[in-house]
Amino acid sequence: MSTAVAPPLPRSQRLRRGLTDRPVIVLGVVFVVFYLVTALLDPSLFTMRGLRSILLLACPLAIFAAGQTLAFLTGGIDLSVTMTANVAAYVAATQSGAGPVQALALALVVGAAAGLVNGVGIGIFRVHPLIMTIGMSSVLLGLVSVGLSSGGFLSGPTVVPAVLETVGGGTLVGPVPLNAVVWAVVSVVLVLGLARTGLGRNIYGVGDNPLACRLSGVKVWQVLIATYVIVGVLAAIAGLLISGSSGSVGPSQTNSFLLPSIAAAVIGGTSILGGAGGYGGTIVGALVLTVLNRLLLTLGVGQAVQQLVYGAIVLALAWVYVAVSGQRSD
Amino acid sequence: MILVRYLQVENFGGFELRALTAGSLMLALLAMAQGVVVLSGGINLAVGALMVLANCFSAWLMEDASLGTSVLVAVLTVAGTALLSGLMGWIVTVSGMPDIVVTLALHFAFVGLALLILGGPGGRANPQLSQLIVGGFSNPWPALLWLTGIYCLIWIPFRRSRAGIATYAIGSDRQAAFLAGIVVKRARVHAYVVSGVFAGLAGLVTTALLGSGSPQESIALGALLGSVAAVVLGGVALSGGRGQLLGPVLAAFVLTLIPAILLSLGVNPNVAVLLEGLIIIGVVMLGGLLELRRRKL
Amino acid sequence: MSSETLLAARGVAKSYGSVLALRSADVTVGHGETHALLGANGAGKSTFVKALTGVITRDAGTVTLDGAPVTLRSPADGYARGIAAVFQDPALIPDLTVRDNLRLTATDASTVEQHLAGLDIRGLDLDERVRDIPLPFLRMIDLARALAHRPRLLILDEITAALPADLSEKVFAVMARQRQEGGSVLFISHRLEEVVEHCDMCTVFRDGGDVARFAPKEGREQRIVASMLGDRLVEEAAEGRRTRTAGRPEVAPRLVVEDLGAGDMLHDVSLDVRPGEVLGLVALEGQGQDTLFDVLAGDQRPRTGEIRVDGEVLTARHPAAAIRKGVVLVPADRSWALLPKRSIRENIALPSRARVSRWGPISRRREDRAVDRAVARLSIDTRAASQARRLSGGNQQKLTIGRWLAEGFGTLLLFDPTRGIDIGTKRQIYDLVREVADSGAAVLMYTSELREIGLVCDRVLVLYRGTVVAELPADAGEEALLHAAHGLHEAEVTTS
Amino acid sequence: SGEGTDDGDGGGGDYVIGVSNTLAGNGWREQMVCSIQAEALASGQVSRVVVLSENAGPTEQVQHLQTLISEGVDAIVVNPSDPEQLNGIIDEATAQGIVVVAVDAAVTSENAYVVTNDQVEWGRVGMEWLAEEVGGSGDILYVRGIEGVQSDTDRHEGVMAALESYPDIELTTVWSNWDYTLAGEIAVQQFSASDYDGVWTTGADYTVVNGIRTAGKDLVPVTGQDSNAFVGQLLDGAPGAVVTNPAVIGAVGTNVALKVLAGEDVEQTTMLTPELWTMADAADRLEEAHEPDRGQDTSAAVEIDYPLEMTREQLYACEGPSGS
Ligand SMILES: Nc1ncnc2c1ncn2[C@@H]1O[C@H](COP(=O)(O)OP(=O)(O)OP(=O)(O)O)[C@@H](O)[C@H]1O
Ligand SMILES: Nc1ncnc2c1ncn2[C@@H]1O[C@H](COP(=O)(O)OP(=O)(O)OP(=O)(O)O)[C@@H](O)[C@H]1O
Ligand SMILES: [Mg+2]
Ligand SMILES: [Mg+2]
Repeated sequence: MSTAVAPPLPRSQRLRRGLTDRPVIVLGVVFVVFYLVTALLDPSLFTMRGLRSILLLACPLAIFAAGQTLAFLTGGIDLSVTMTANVAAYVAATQSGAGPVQALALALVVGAAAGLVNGVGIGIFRVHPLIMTIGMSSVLLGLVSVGLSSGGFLSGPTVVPAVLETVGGGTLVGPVPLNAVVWAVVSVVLVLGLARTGLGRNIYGVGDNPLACRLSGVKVWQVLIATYVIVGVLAAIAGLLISGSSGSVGPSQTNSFLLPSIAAAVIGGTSILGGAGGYGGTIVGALVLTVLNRLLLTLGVGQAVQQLVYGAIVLALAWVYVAVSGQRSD
Repeated sequence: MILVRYLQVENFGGFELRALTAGSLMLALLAMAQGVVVLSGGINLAVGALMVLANCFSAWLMEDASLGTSVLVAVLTVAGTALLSGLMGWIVTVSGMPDIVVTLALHFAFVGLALLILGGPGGRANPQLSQLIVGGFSNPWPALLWLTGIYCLIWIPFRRSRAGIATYAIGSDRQAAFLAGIVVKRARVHAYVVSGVFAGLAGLVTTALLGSGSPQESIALGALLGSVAAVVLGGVALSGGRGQLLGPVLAAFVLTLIPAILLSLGVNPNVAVLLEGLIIIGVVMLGGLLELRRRKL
Repeated sequence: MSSETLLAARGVAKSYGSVLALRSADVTVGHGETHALLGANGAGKSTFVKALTGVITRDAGTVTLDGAPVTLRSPADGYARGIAAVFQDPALIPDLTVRDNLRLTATDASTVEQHLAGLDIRGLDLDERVRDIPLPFLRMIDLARALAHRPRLLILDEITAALPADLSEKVFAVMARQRQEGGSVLFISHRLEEVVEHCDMCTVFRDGGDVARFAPKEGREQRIVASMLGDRLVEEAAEGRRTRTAGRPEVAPRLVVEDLGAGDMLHDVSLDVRPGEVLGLVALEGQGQDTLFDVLAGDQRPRTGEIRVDGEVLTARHPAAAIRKGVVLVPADRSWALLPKRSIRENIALPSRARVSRWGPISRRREDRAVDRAVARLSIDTRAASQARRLSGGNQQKLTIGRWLAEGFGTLLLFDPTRGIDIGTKRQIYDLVREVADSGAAVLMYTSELREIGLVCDRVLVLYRGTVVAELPADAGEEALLHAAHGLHEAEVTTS
Repeated sequence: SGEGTDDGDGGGGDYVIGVSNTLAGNGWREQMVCSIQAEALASGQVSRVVVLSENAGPTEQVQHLQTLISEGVDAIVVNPSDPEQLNGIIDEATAQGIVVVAVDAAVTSENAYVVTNDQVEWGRVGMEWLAEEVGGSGDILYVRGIEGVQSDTDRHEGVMAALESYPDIELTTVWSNWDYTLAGEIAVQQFSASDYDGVWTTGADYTVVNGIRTAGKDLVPVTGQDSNAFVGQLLDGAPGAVVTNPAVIGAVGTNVALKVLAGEDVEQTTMLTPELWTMADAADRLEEAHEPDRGQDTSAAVEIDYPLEMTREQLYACEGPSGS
C-alpha cells in the first residue's frame, strides 16, 4: 500500500493528462480542423445545406459503426453488418405492401435473427468472430441470391416504404435531417446503456476478461448473444435508412460501408481488443470520415489518390489518437 | 476431396490437376502470408492488397520485357512487397496501434498505389515466365513444385531459425517473450517481412496465371477473406503461437475444390455460395466444440 | 564476503502516469553478497528490478556495475553483462518446448540440464511443451536458465512465492553456492523468515524509495516490519486467538462434500464447513487442490460424489449456479478474477450484474454505497481507481475479495489469498477472513504458507494425492502439517 | 438451373452451355443470365445451362472457365471481368473445341466472339442529348463508373466526342463505381454544395434522381440507362433520357454461340447500337418497357434490334432448358 503521491504536475503536463484521459476532445479538435479546412476549399460547408449533407450522410455510417463499437467492446468484430443491412432493406421493400409497420418490424426481426445466429456461433460454439461473421456474410449473400432468383422469396416488386423515404432523406429543421433523430436516439440509448446498465457493464467485462466474468457468475455466451443481436438490429436500422435516402434496395448496396464502419470505431478510440472505449468517440469518428469523403471529392483527385489519401488519413488519425491517449495495444 | 473430384470428372487428368494446383497456388501463398503474421499473434488485413500491388507492379514492368528482365522484375517485386510489409510491421510496433487498424488503413493505400501504377487492368506477363511458374494448361507440376519449393526452402528454414522460434514465441506470450530477451518489435517486423515475401509471390503467381495486372479493390478483399478462411480452416489459432503452415496450405486446396465439387453435384450455384459459408462456419464450429470440451467460459 | 561494491543503483525512478511507482531508490550490492529487497505491496520492488534489467526504461537515476555505468536495453543485454533475473512472472513461452525456449535466449541446453540435475529436478523432458509443465517446475527451469548464463548478479523476484517448501530449499542452496563462488544475489520475498535465514544485507523500500539498509539478523524482524510499514500501526502479529466455532457441533454444516472425485487427480474427498468456521487446507504443489476448488466453485463438473450447501444438493454447470447458492471463489491467480482495464467500481460490481435479471439500469446511489463499503473495509488504495491493472499486486488481491463483500455470500473459497502480499496487507486479510467467518460465513482456505493456518484457521485438512489424508487442529504446528502433507501421517499426529 | 442430365429432356438438342458471371445479385447481371437461359430454352437446341455466378475477380473467373471446361460444355458465354486476364484460359478452351462468347465487355483474345453494346456511342448519345437539353452551356455533373475499366473508358471517349461541339459545357467528374447507393450519396453531396444544370450518369441513375430530391433541389435533366426504376421516374415526369444498354445481350451471345456451333459463319464482333428514349420522342417505348412489378435495377429494354427466339415471359420466368 504505497502512499506515494506525485507532486503537482506542471501546467503543460496537466494539460497533457487532461487530454490523455479524454482523447475524444482531441478527436473533436481534429474534426473541427478538418471541417474548417474542407470548408475553405468548399465554402458550401458553411451553408445550411452543406452542413445538412454531412449530417445526413454521417448518420447511417455512425449507426453501422455503433454496432461495430459494441462488437469491438466484447473483443469481437462484425463483418456481416452490411449484408444484414442489405437483406433487411430488401425485406422491408418487398413487404411494403403489407403496410409500413409490418415491413419495418420484419426488417428489424431479420437483423435480430442474423445477429442471433452470429451470437450463437460466437458465444456458444466459440467460432472466432472474424470467421463467423465472414461466413454469415456469405450465407446471407447466398440467401439473397436464392431469394432473388425467379419465384424466390425476395422476388417481386420492391417499393421502399414511404416512411423510410421521409425519415431517410427528409429535414427536421434547418440543417438537421430527419435521420439524425434516429441517430440521436441510438446515441442516447448506447451511451447511457453502456455506462448505466448491467448489460453495458457486462459487455465491457466480457471484452476485458471473459474468464473473470465466468468466475463472477456472468454467462459469457448470454452477453455475446445479446450484443450481436443488438448489432444486427442496428445494422438493419442503418440499412433501412440507406434504402430510404437513396430510394433503392440492392443485394450489395451498403457493402461500401463495411470498412468505414470499422475505421470510424477505431478512430473513435474503441479498442478492437475489447474492454475499453465507447460510442462517444465513434460518433466523432463517423463525422470525421464523412468530412474526409467530402474533402476528397472536393479535391477532385482520381480514385487512386483518393484511396491512398483515405488510407493514410485513417492511419494518421488512429496514430494521433494512440499517441495522445497513451492507449498502446502492446 | 481430390478423390471426390476425381470421381466426378470423367477424364480427370493433367488439365484438372493443373486447374487445382495452379488455382490453389495463389491462395496457398496468401494463406502462408496471413499464417505467419497470425502465428506471431497479429493479423494482416493488407495481404490481399499487397498481392494486387505485386500483380500490377510486375505486370506493368514485364510488358514487353525479356525473360531475363522479367526474372529481375519478379525479384524486385518480392523484395518490394517484403519491404512494404516490413514497413507496415514497423508502423505497427512504433505506433502502438492495433495491427488490424494499421493493416486495414494500408489495405486502402496499397490498392490506391496499385491503381496509380496501372490506371486500370493492363500490363502483361512474360509468357515464358508464366510457363515456368504455372505451367501449360495440362501441366500440374510447376505449380506444385513451386509450392513445395517455397514451403521447404523459405518457410521450413525460417521456422527452424531463431527468428522463426521468436515468431511463435511472441504469438504465444508476448510478455514472457520479452522477459526471455526477445526483441519483440524486431520479431514482429520479421513476421511481416516474411508475410510480404509470400504476398509478393502470390502476386507474381497471379500475374503468371492471368497474364496481366488488375488493380481492383474487390480482388484484394476477396483474396484477404480467402486467406483468413484458409488460415482458420488450416488449424492455426487466431490467438497466435499455435499451428503449422501446412494446414492453411491444404485448406487452400480444399477451398479451391469446394465450389467445383458443389457444382458437379448439381447444386444451384446460388445455393453453393450459401453452402460454402455454412461449410466454413461448420468446420470451425466443430473445432470450437472440441475446444469447448477442454475449457468453457 | 568481499566488501567491494558490485552493483550501485542511485536515484532510480519510474512513474506510470500520475502515480510514482519508484520515487528514488538507492541499492548497493557487494561482491558475494546475498541482498534482500523488502517492502510492502506497491513499494516498487518489481519496478526496480524491471528498471534494472532493462524491461522498462527508468525515468532517472544511474546504475553502475563494478564501477562502470550500465544501461541495459533488455534482459538479453543483461546476460552479457553478468546480470540474470528470474522475474516474478514466468519468462517461458507456453506454446514452445523448453528446448526452443532455451534456443531463444541462446542458452546452452546441456548446461541447463546439468543445473536442473543439480537442483534435483529429474525426469523433465526438454522437448515437452511449457504449457504442460506445472508452475513450480517452470520456476526451476527459469532459475536454471538464469544460472546457465553464469551471472555475477542473480536476481530472484518472489521466486519462492509459488514454490512448495522442498523446492524453496533448493533455491536457497543455489543462493548459497552463488555466494561461495563470489557471485551476488538480489532476493525479493515477502517471507521474512527466508530473508533472515539466507540474506546478508537488506534494503527496505517504502513508498517508492529506499528507507533502510541493514543486516537482517534473527530478532530484527520487528525492525524490518517497522521500516516497511513506517509510521503505520504495527500490530502485534500474535494477535489474540479468537473464539473457536469448530467446537460447536450444534451448528449444522453449511458446505458438505461427500466422496467427491473429479478429473484424473481428485478422488473420494469428503469435508464439511460450518458457518462461522475457517477450515484450512494444506497440500504440497499439485495434490489436486486446484481441482477441488474448481469443482466447488462450479467451474468444473465432478466425476463422482455430491456437494450440498445448506442441505441442498449443488449441481453446477457454471459458476453462476454455485454463486446463486452463495458459494464464491477467490481464485489462485488475480488475473483470473479482474477486469484489468475497468475501474475499481466496475470490478467490485461485476458479480452483482451477472444475472440477466440484473442487466437493466443501475442505481448509482445503491452501487456507490456497496462499492464504498467494500473499498473502506479493505482499505483499498484508490488513487489508480480508473483501471484495475494500475493497482499494485496487493491492492489487486484485495479487489478480488472485495467483489464478494459487495455481493454477499454464504461460503467463501479462498485459494492462497496472500500469495506475494506484504505483511501489512496480509494482516488485513487475516482479520477480514476472521470477520467474515464471525459474521456467519463458512470459509474454506487453501494456503501455501503453513504459518497462516495457526493465525486464521479453526481446523485444517491435509490433501495428499487427491484425497484428504488427515484432519488436524489449527495449532498442530508447521512440522506436523508438513509431515502430513508429505503423506507421513503418523498416528500420534492424526489423533490429536 | 445448373441441374439435370446431359441427355436433355426439356429441349430437342443436346448442347451444354456454360455461363460465367462475376457480379451476383446485380439486377442487370441477373437479367443477363436469365436471358441466356431463356434463349437457350427457346432455341430448343440446348439440354443444359451451367451457370457460375458469384462476386469475384478474374482469378476466380479463370477457375470458372476451368470448371466449365472440365464439365465438358460445348459453349461458354462469359461476362469478362478483365479484358486481358482471361485470354489464356479462353485460348485453352477454344483449343479444346469450345465456343467462347464474351458478352457485355470485350476480351482481346482473337479466339473469342465478342457481343457488346456500343459503349462509345452510348456515351456520345447521352451527352449530346444533355448538352442540347441544357442549351449548349452550363455545369454538368459527370458521374463515371470505375477508373480504368474498359466500358468506362469507351463511354468517356464518346462523351468527349460529343462535347467537342459544346465548348461551353463544364464537367465535374465524380466516380460512382456503378454503385447505386454511392451515386445517390454523391448526388446529395454535390447538389448540397452547388447547382448543376444536368447530370450525365454512367448507369447508376435513379438514385441520383432521388439524391437530388434528398438534397432538396429541383430536378434537372439526368441521363442514365434503362434501369426499371429510372424508366419509371421518367414516366412520372422527371426530366431525363434513357440510353439503352440492354441486359438481353446475354441472349444475343447465346444466339451467336448456337450459330457458331451449327457451323454458321458469324462475325467475330457483334455490336448493338444504343437507343435514346425520352418522354418527348419515345414515351411509348418507355411505357412499354416499364414493369412496375420487377426489380428497380433490372434492364427494361427487352425488345431490341436483334432477332431473338425467346419471349418476354420466358425471360421473366428465368428458366433454363431442364427446368429451374
Ligand atoms: N501501470 C501503472 N500505472 C499506474 N500506476 C502503477 C502502474 N504500475 C504500478 N503502479 C503503481 O506503482 C506503485 C508501485 O508498484 P509495484 O508493483 O512496483 O510495487 P511492488 O513493490 O512490486 O509491490 P508488490 O509487492 O505488490 O508487487 C503502486 O502504488 C502501483 O499502484
Ligand atoms: N513492460 C512494461 N511496460 C509497462 N508497464 C509494465 C511493464 N511490465 C509491467 N508493467 C506494469 O507494472 C506494474 C507493476 O507490476 P509488478 O510486476 O511490479 O508487480 P505486481 O504484479 O503489481 O505485484 P506482485 O506481483 O508483487 O503482486 C503492473 O501494473 C504492470 O502492468
Ligand atoms: Mg512484486
Ligand atoms: Mg509488484
